[in-house]
Amino acid sequence: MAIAILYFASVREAIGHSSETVAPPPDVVTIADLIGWLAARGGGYAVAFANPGQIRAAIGDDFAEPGTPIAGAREIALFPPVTGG
Amino acid sequence: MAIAILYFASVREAIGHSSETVAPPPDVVTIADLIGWLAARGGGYAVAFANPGQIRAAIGDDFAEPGTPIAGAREIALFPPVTGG
Amino acid sequence: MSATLSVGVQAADFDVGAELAKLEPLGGGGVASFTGVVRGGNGLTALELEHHPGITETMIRRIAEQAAGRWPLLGVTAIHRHGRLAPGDRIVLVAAASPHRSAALEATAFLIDWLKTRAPFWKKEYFADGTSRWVEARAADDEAAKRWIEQG
Amino acid sequence: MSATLSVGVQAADFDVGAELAKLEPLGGGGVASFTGVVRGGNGLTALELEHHPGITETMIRRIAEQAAGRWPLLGVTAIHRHGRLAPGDRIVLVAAASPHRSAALEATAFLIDWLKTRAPFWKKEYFADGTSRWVEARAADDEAAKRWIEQG
Repeated sequence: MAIAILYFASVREAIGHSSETVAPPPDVVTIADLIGWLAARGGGYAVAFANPGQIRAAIGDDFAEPGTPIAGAREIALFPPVTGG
Repeated sequence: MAIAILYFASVREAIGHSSETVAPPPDVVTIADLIGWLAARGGGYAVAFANPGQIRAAIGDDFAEPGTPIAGAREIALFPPVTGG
Repeated sequence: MSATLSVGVQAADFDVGAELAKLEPLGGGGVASFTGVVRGGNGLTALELEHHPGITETMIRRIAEQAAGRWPLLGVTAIHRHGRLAPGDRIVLVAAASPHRSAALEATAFLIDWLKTRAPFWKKEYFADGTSRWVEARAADDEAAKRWIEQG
Repeated sequence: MSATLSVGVQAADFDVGAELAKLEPLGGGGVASFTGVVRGGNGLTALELEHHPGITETMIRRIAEQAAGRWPLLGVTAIHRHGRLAPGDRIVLVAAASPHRSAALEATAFLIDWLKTRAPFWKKEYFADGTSRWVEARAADDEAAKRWIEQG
């Protein structure tokens, strides 16, 4: 399952790029699982996702909760809380 | 005592002109006296001032009450209640 | 906070973008505005506004100063047209610049309420059937303006 | 009442006068607006706004629709810039046309409160001393936006 992941703001800066395509294993079921799986890569990923409670997500154009399943998602965005314009 | 009188809106229309110079007699002391004195001219004046309670006045750039003395006034405006912009 | 006041009563139209652009660089971060347009309907073909050259502008300036004293404003603009206007014509512009968006918006609401209900203008409506009538003061609008006085 | 919506998230500046002029002929009689300008101070040299191309515009459109459902509006405009902006640059424009001036002003207040506090943007501040920092969500602004939700 190939998913496009978009990173924004401080998450993007810590990871060092704004998007990539990943293929998580079958035991990565939810947004929270995905964040944990990415954090386990270490380096910038570990920094970006050091505090998973402060990470927000969207699947496509809709906001998603940590428990939201990612099955079927083609694009997932991960980012810090929005700050308004 | 020569006073310039300005008429506005329906008062101006009833009287037929927008300004004139008048010299009221000494017993015309207040704005209310002035309105009564003008109304007594009859014709358009009587129509314009048929309901003196609905006439507002200003001496120079300041609003005046019916009881305000007109002594020393150089310009007096008489008009219906303002309606906003 | 010292506010730059710009007040005008004029026959000519005004340039909304240009007027707001004068308030934007005052450092406030926000500019609120309200533009009034002559509304048609009921066969209205024209609106004629009469004003007292001395009083009308003086009073508008006084209310703009009052707004600048009540809210932390950096600039206030109030322009009102007089003369004959057609439906669709701009008739009034109020704008306020402030570091606080609520202050800018509330001051704009205060000024437009006062201008629409208390400003020294007399309005005559002309209709397609050839009739015309002087507009009378409206009690409902008086209430809107009174709200602000009671809060003061 | 059916409202014409105009929503944009763009790098380019916008023309306030031209945008408001599109709302004036909708027959409402009044157009309220709020223009946000990047504020300087504390050595700020630039503000960088990041957005999610899909989500940000979709969310703004959804809130504009919400405003059009809550107030009797004939038109709503909401334009927000992204990218790198300097103090003094325009950053956001909200405007609403309505037959009721209070509706136009309240809808404008609602939209700007939401845009300033809830809209999906991330802001980074750059300072004259070479430092920079990501802005964090502000609780006070959250409260301003919440007022509207509680009233809803």
